[in-house]
Amino acid sequence: MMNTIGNENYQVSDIMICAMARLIHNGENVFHGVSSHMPMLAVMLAKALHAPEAVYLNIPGGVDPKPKNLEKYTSAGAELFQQAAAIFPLAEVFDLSMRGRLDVAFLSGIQFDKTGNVNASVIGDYHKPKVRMPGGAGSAVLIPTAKRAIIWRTKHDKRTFVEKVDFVTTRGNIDRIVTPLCIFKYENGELLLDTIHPTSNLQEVIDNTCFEVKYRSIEFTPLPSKEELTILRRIDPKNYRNIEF
Amino acid sequence: MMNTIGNENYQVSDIMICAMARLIHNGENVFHGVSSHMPMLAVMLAKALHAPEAVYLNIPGGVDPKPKNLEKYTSAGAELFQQAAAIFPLAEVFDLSMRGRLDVAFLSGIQFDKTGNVNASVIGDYHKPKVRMPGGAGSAVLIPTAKRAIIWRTKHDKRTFVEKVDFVTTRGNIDRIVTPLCIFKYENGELLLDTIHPTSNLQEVIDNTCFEVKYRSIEFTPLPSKEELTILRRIDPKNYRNIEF
Amino acid sequence: MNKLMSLTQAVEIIQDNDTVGIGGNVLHRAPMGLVREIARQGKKGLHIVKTAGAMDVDLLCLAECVSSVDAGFISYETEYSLAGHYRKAVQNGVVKGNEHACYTVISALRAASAGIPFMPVKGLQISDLIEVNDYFTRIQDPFSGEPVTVVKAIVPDVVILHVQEADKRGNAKILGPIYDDVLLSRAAKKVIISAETIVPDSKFEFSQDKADIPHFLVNAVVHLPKGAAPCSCPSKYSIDRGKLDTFKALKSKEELLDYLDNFNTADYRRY
Amino acid sequence: MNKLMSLTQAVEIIQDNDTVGIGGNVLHRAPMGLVREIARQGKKGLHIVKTAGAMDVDLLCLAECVSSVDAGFISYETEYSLAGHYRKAVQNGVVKGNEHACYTVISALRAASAGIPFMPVKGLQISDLIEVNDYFTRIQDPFSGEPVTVVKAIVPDVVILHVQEADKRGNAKILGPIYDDVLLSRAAKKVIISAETIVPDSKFEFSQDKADIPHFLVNAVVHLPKGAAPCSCPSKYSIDRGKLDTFKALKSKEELLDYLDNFNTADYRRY
Repeated sequence: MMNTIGNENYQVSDIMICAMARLIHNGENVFHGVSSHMPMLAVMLAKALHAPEAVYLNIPGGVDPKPKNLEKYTSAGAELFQQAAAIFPLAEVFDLSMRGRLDVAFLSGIQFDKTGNVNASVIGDYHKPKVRMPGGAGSAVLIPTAKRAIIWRTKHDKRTFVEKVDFVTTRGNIDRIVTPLCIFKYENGELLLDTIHPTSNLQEVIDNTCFEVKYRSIEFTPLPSKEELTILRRIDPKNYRNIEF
Repeated sequence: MMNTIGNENYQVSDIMICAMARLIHNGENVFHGVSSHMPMLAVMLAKALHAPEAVYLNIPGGVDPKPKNLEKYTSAGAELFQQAAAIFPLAEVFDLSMRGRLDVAFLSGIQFDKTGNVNASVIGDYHKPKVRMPGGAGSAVLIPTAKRAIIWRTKHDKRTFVEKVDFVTTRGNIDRIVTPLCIFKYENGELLLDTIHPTSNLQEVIDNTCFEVKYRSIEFTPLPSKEELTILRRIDPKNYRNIEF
Repeated sequence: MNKLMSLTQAVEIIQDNDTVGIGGNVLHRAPMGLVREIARQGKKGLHIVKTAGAMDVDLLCLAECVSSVDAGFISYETEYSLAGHYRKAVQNGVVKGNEHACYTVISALRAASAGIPFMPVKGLQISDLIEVNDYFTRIQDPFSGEPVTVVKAIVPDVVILHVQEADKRGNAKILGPIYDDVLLSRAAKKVIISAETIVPDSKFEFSQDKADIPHFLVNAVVHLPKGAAPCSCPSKYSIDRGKLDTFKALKSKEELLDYLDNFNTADYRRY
Repeated sequence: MNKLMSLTQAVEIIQDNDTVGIGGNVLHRAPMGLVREIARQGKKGLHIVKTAGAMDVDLLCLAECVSSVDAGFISYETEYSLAGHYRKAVQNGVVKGNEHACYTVISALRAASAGIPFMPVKGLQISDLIEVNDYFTRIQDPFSGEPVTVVKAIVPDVVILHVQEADKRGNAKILGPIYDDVLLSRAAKKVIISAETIVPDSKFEFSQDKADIPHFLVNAVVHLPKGAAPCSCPSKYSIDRGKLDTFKALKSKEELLDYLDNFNTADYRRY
């Protein structure tokens, strides 16, 4: 998906990743897991720009790695060990979150409802699943314990944003849900529309969401800046950020 | 304490350490803690003789270390890291015992009674101790979980071998209690006299033990062999094995 | 003690219906040579444990070796998409997919490692997972009276790991990410190691860099260069895309057995 | 972030009545410079936590900084005999000696590290320790119905550690035995590190030998050569017998304060 706005070409993945990067504050402890190229790039982008002292945690356990080349097939490989100063592997990242000291966890899920329930487990009956999903990985324990869980999901449709999830894997400290159409925020027990991507519009969000789309005001997600795009393209020259699309 | 028997001079510590070494079988996982020069030497002696594949575990965590020089002031120092092939520190040794895979733990205590209760904690009232002892270190959790707990104690008197301990720190898998006078074994819920050191005699054991000294037959602890003594003196040229006497 | 043995002998340690923990993470340092041999020997009813598995679990499901899988995540990562054989096996009711958070697998293994029957887990608070799975339950913290979720210990009968370096006694060293391999080695009753290189016994002793897994936990060592392929082995090789693609296209157990034959030369070479 | 600061500033992080975990083991790599500064600053009511302590705890007791000690063992080893000041303080009722098995301290710290309120302990089965201490109790394993002893979590407010190498951000490397230092760093709310050497930030990044303690857990770094003396610091120095003997002969807090003056030059040198 390539969108031309003004003189610049934007992929939706660019917009999503820049939005995710901006949610990372300087000095925060930030984690992502497997199958997470977009968060991986968001963390690297944030560290290259406004959050150089964000602490980058990951599954292999390299703290603040400086990977020479990313791999298309993984966000949990030895690249995330390169030039790390210290080792802090997955089990310890979980512990850190359990004791309330993980600031940001990037997670996904398959269904979300208006009240912030997350289904990362199963469609249909748990014991006789219609569709066996990969499993929620860390979601069930990180969404309640990370100070801010940032969810990203590359599908925004009525099967994803539902009235009521099939299964409550977890609920908790959702900060934002970033989709190809918009960003939801979680406030006072419900999901609110935070910003709409300039590549979408309110009607499209409504048409693709089962629950009533509530908002305080209509705001648009800021477009990636020139600087953001330049750095993002340098970090991800092979456009791995787009593999989920 | 030096005893001449035949043409050889024996320290009681020699007799005790050789007896402790012989309790270690080839291939067993063996641990000792702090303030444990005698067990440290017993493990090294056993490995040099009949139990080369005994696995030597200790507080610093060097597996099968080959220390160049022992230190007088410690049995928990970096010497026990030298030339170790793998690292398996105290916390993991405890875990190993908890899951039933530590064969031998050398431990001490301050009071023992006939039924195998061990007091490693306190003389008098726990909350208002008359004498505050160092603490039982690992005893409370290792005596019940190690396959065989070998106790050594360099005092054999009526304050140590009592009718009833002041405080039950623990009870469990006592194999032997090695003292300067004799060796007790634990069988069917009671302490029995196993062997008397040739440097002592039954009456001395009885005179220094509060509880009734029971035995199946009168046996004597074998004296250290020439080979044992030679190796022990080479391992411990400075006679640290005698510092508790 | 020399524990070097052939791949065949090593895998014979595994019994039908054993609980088997698998080292590595997704496509990284999975012990694929050992996994292939499990498939060839036709083990049955295995209970697989892994925080995040991919081709290893997928292959064992296609080979019909598996009875249940306790895991937080079973899938290839984005590019290679879902673990189709695993998925099908679960959906057909052949394999029981016991869903964990990855951390509850870690907690269950930590409990095993400490010889305790369960482990409290802070993060599992509001979740249907607690109700639908018999390995989670809520108890009361005896000190505060507050509820706390606990996970039941998982004690693997055997754990299979692939490492870069091991000596013949079983001391083993992992280069790069360790994932949950060290924990697995502590939780298991038996450990089988395959290694890219067999190093001299003296190597770890004279190095600052000691073995991560001590020999006395290890029951078998197999010298198996390329033992993680077609998965990656950090500092040695990346994934083998051709062999991965071929595997993903397999449709049946019979096709799998043919596929496995391609690895016979590598898996059974004697050193 | 540069966390280098003076010994004085670093120890000011510690508040009266804090729970303070101490690194090292008996006379090895105890953070004696930090301990001395705690005594000089006259902290009060500290709750000390350590598996096996010696001079560190003994000194803090003589300095009247301590309210309670949770430990498995507080004593010098055989040659140096008992910790007389600690012993006297407990016997006089000034300090509460909370007896643990060393492992129950480890278990309590593991619970803190995992954010859980307690930890089951396999080994503590028949023991009066369970009845006389409010931090132990028995509960029922919800899966088997069997009784299991649990220990309450201990969350240190501050942990003090001495290491051989740290960078100014707080990445820290321990050479030789690690004892429980890494666990302490994970269990604590704040970590204060003193280091023999401050290494360049790039050192760990370009080494295979990464830091054991990552910077984001660390609040203060003090450059303090000889920071473990008169205790030992592996690969740097052994114990200082003269200074140990002098300490053991001290009779009062006043004598201790004079004794501490002997270390002022070393402890307050600026680099």
